[in-house]
Amino acid sequence: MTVYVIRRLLQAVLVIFIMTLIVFFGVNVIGNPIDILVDPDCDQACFEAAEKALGLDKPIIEQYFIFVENALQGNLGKSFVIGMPALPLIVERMPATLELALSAMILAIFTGIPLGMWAGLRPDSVSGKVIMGGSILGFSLPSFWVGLMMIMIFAVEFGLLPSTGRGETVTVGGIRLSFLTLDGLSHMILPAINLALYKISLVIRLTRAGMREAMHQDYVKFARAKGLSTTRVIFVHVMKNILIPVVTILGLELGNVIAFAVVTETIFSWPGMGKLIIDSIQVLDRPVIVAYLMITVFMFIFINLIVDLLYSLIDPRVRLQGIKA
Amino acid sequence: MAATLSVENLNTTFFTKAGEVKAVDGVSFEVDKGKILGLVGESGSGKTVTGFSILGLVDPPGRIVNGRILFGGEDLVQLSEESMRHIRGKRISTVFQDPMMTLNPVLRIDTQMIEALLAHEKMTGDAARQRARDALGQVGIPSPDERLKAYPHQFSGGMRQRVAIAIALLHRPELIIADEPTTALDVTIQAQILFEVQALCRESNTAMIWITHDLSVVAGLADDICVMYAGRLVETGTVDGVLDNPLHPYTRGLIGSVPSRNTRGRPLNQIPGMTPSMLSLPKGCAFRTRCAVADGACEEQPEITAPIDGRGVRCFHPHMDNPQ
Amino acid sequence: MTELANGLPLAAVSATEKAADVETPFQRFLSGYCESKVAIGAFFGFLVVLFLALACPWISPTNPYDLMQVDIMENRLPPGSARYSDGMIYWLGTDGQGRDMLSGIFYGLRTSLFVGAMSGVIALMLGTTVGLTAAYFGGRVDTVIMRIVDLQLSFPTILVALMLLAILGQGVDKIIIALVTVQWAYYARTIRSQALIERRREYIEAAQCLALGHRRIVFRHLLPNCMPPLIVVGTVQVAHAIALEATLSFLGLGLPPTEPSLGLLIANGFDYMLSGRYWISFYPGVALLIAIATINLMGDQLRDVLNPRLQK
Amino acid sequence: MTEPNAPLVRLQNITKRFVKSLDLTTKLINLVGGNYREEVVQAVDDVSFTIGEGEVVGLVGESGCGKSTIGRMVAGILEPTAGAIQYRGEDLLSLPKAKRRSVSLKSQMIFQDPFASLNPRMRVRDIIGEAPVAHKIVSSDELDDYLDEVMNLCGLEPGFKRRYAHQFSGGQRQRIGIARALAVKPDFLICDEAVAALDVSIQAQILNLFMDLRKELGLTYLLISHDLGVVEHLSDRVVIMYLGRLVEVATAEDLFRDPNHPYTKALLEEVPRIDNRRRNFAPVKGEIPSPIDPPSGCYFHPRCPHATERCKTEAPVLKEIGPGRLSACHLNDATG
Repeated sequence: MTVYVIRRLLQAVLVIFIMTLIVFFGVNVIGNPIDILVDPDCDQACFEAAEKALGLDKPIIEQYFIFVENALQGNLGKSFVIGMPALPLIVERMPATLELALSAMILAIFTGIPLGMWAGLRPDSVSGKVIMGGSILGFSLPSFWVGLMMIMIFAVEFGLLPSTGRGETVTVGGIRLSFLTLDGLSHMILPAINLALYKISLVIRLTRAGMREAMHQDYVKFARAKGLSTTRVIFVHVMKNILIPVVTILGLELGNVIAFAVVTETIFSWPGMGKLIIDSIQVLDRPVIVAYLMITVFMFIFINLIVDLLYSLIDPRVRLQGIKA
Repeated sequence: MAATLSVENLNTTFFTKAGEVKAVDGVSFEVDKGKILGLVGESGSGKTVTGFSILGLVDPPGRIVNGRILFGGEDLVQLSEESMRHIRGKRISTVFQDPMMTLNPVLRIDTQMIEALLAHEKMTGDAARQRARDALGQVGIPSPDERLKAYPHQFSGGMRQRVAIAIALLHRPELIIADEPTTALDVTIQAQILFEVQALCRESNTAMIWITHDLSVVAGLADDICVMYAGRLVETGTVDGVLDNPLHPYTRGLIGSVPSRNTRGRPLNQIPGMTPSMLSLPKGCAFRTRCAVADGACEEQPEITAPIDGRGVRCFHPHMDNPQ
Repeated sequence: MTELANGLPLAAVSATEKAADVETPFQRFLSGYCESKVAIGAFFGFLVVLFLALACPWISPTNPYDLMQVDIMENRLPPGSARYSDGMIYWLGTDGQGRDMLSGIFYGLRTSLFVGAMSGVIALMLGTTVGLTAAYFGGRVDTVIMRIVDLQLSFPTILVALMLLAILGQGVDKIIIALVTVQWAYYARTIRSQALIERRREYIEAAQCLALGHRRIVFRHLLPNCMPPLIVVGTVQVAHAIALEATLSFLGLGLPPTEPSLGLLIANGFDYMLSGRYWISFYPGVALLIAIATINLMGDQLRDVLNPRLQK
Repeated sequence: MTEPNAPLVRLQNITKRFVKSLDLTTKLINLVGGNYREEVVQAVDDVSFTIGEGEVVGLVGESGCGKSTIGRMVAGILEPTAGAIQYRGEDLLSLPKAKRRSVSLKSQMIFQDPFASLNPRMRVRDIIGEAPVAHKIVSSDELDDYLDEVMNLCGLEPGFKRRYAHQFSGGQRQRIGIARALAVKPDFLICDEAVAALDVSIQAQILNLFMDLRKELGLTYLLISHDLGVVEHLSDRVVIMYLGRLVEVATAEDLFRDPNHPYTKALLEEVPRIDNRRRNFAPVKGEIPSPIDPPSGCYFHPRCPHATERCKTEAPVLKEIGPGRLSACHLNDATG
C-alpha cells in the first residue's frame, strides 16, 4: 500500500514537471503579446522597454527557469492586461467555479444513480426505456446549445430565472458563495443543470450497465438463494459492486466538469475561472493562461491521486494487490 | 414416511425470442431424508434449471408452467415470493458450481454469513458471529475468527467452496441442492469436499440433490440417480441399479463413454452425434437420432415405465437382456 | 474412415452447401443490429444527415457563402418568409447577414461531419498503431506509451483542445489536429487492452504453434478480433468530436467564419436571441442534435451487438 | 511395455520462471532501505523426461503444477528459462530460425477451450488451410482436395468448409482444432486438457478419434490432463507433477497398479470412479501451496502422511526405483 502511494506521488511530481514544460513552451508559441499590449505607434525604444519590463527579452530557457523558480514561490506572473498577479486573480475566481462544478456533480449523482438503477432493474419496462432514451438525448445534446435554449425559455420567454451572474453572495471564511442565498441559488439553477446534464446521462448509463451486469452474476443468485430480501440484495450486494466503478469514474469526471465549466460560465456569464480563461485567451494574456493551466493541472493531479487512493481503499480486490506489490 | 421433497411432473419453459425452450419437461422424482440424489446430465440437459425451479429462482423469460414441488406438505410452486424467501436458505439451501462467483467479491465473509443468519432468525450480532464462526470451523476452515474478516478473493478455490457450504449449513436445512460444487476444483480438494459433505449429510440427516455431469462422482456419493437428457428424465433408480444395469440406451452410452481402467487400450463405447439443440428437438424421443435401437415407435414420446422394481426408464426398447 | 466419421450425421448434409447455411460474422452482426427498431431508424436518420451534408451544393436552396445570392437587407427574417426578389421561401428564416438558415445548416452539417469523421479516422489510425505497438512489444515500450496515454486521458478533452487552438489558431486543419490530439489516446487504450486480452487467447497460441509469421498473426488474427470495441469507441468519439468542434467554434476558437460550422451558426444567433429571434440559434442546434444523436444511437446498439459477453 | 527405442522428444532440465520484476518506485524504496523482492514463480523446475516415437505420454497434475507450461514449451509457444528441448536429437533452441520453424511445425498442440481456440473471424477452410499454404505443404490449387482429406480424417463433413467456427458445437470445434493441427503433417500432438471442456459423450468421441489417428498416422502424443481416467485410458507412460517438479514417472500399468510416490497414491485414491460406490472418501489433508511461495524440502511434505524431518529440509531427487520407473521420494531410500 505504501509503495502504491509513493509510486503515485512520484508519478504526480513527474507529471507536474512535464506539464510545466509543455505549458510554458506551448504558451510561448502563442503570438507575441507585445504586439497587442503596446501602442501601435510605439517606436523601437519603447517597444524594447516594454519587452524588458515583462521579462520577454531574455532567452526562453532562462525565462523558463525564472518561471519555475517564481512558480515554486507561488508567483505565476502578473496579468498583462489587468496588471494584477495572475495567481490570486484565478484563486479569487475559483470558488465560483468549484461551487458550480460541485453542485453539478451532486445533481448528477442524486438523479443519475436512482434513475440508472431503476432502468437497470427494469430494462424492458416503459419507464426504463424512457430513462435510457433520455440519457441518449442528454448524451447527444450539445451543452452550449442547451444553455442557450434554457436562457431563452426560462429567462427570456417566461422570466422565471435569472440568466447571468452569480446573484447575491455570502462571504464565508473569505470565500464568496452563492448557494446560501435565495437569489444566489436562483442564479445557480440554470448553469448547474446545464453543466450536470451530460454527467447525469453518464451516471445513468454507468449505473444501468453495472446493474444489468451485476444482476446476472452468480453472487446475486446465491444471495437470493440465501433467502435475503430483494431490498438487501439490491442495496447491499448489487449497489456496493456498482458504486465502486461509478464513484471512481465520477471522481475522475470532477476534473472534466471543472474544465467544461468554461462553456457554461461563458454562456451564463458566471464569473468563474472558465470565463476568465476564455477572456484571457482572446487577449493573449499569457501569465493568466499559464497560471490557469498550472492550477488546473495541479488540481487534476490532486483529484486523480485522491480518487486512486480512495478507489484502492473501497475496493478490497485492489487493496490486496496493493499490499502484494 | 413422506419424502422430504417430491417433484411431480415439473415443467419449466423459457420463452425466448427464438422460440419456446422446454428446459425441464415433465420431471418427477423424490428425495428422502438423509439420502443423496444424483441428478446427472450433460450440458443443456436441464439439470441446473431443475434445481433453480425447486428454489423458485428461475428468471424470466423462464417460468414454471406446470407441476408440483411438494416440500414439507406445501407446494412450492404455489407459494408467494415472500413465503418462498423464508424457505430459501433456511429449509432449502444451495451450493453453486463456481465458488469464485457465488460469494460477493466486495463483501467480507462475516457480512455474507451473518446476513444469511439474520434473514431467517432474530438474534444478536454477537450470537450470529458466533454461529458463523462455528460453521466455518465445522467445514474445516482453520482459524475461523480471522478468516471471518477476510474477503472472498483471499481464499483459495477449495476454501471458498467450504465457505459456501458453511453458509448452506447455517440453518441446518432439510434439503441442500448442490449444483456441480466440485467441478471447478482439483482432485485432492474435490475429495476433501466430498468427504465433508458426505459426513455432514449423514450426521444431520439432511437430504441432498447433487447435480453433476460426472457419473463417477455420483457413483461414489449418491444413493439414487436420475439421468436427464434434453430436459426429460430418461432413467431413475438406485446408484447400483442404474450403473450396473442401465436400461436406457443413453445411460448405457454415457457409462460406456467414461474412460476407466477397464477400457484401457480399447475404443470407448461412444454415443454418436451431438446433443440436439433445445430449440429443435426431434419429435418423440429426443434421443432417437443418436440411438442404435430406435425405430418407428420412437417417433412417439415414450412415458416413464418401471420394467424392474424401483427403476424408471423412458424408452420403448429398454435394455433388458441382462437382468440381475 | 467411416468409423471415424460416425460421430456426425453425415447423411443429413449434402456435400455442397448452400450459401444460406453459411452465416458470416458480418451477417450475424447485421441481424443482431437489426433487432432494435430504434437502431435501424438511427441508421437511416444518419444516412439522411450524411446525404444532406454530401449533397448540399446541389440541394440547398442558396449558397450562403456566395455574396451574390445574399441580400443583407433580408436579415433576421422569421421562418417561412419569402425572398423579395423571387419569392423563394426561407423555410427556417435568415440569419444576421440575411443568409438562408436552411442552406447554412446544410453547409454547416457538411463541415461538422467532415471535421468529426476526419479527426476520427486519423485518431483511430494513430491510436491503433500506437496501441498495437504497445500491446505487441510489451515491456518498457508498453509502459512508456501507456504512461503518455494515461497522462493524456487524465486531462479533460475540452481543456486540451482549447489550449491547442489557442496556440495553433483557427482553421479546419488546426481543429482536426486538436481533435486528433485529444482523441487518439482513447483508441490506443481501447485497442491495447483488447489486444492484451486477445493475445492470451488460444487461437493466437495456435497460430504461433503453426509457426505463422508475426505480421500474419498481428494483422490476420489479432487485429480483426480487436475491432469490435474499437468500432464502439469510434462511434462515441466521432459524436464527441462533432460536439466538441461545435463547442469550440461557439467559443470562437474553432473554425473561422469562412468555414461555417453549426457551432458558429449557433454562436451568431446568441446575440439575437434575447430579442426573441430564436431561429438563428435553434435550428442549427437541432441539426447538430440529430447528427450526434443518430450516431450515439447507432453506437449504443453496436455496443450491445459487439459485446463479447453477450455473444456465443 | 518396452522402453521406446528412439526418443522423439527429450526434455533436459527444463526450467521456466515467470518473474514480475521491480518497477522504478520499488527500486528507489530499496535504495533508501526498503526490502522488496522480485516475485518469482517457478512454474517448471528442472524437469527432464523423454517421449518415445509413437508413444503416448500422460502428463498429470493439479492446477498450478506447470503441466500446461511444459506443453507450451514443447510446442514452441514459450521458451524455457533454462534447459534444452531435443526433437529427434536436434536441440530445438539452438537451431537457426528457419530450421527451427520447420522442426517445431512437427509438434502441434490441441487446446482446451473449443471456443477460444478457433479464430472467430475465419472460415473453417482458412482456419485449417492457412498454415499448410503458408508453409507450402500444399499449393492453393490443391488446397480443396487436401482439406477434404484432412477433414474426413477428423470426422468433419468437408461440405462445411465455408462456415465459421460459431456455427459448430463444442465437439465439432474440437475436431476443427485437431484438423488444423493435422493439416501441417505433424508427428507429435500435444493435447492440453483437450477433452476437459467437453460433455462426456462427446469426450468419448474425441478420445476415440485420438486413438484412431494414432493407429492411422503413427502419431506420438503428450497428453496433458488432470483426469486420471482419460490418462489411464490412453497413455503408455505417465508423468506426475506437483508444483513444477516431477514426482513420478512410470509406465501406465505400473503406475496405476502400484503407485510409488505418496502424492501419486493420494491422487489415485481420490479420483472418483464409476465402479467405486458410496465409498468413504479419505482425502489427503491441506491445500495445494502457492507456487510463489512453495514449502521447503519436498513440496509435498506438508500434506504427506509419511513426512519426516528430512522431507522438510531436503528436496528429494528423481531416482530410478525399478526398470523404467522413477520417483522422487525419500521413503524409497529407507526401504531399499
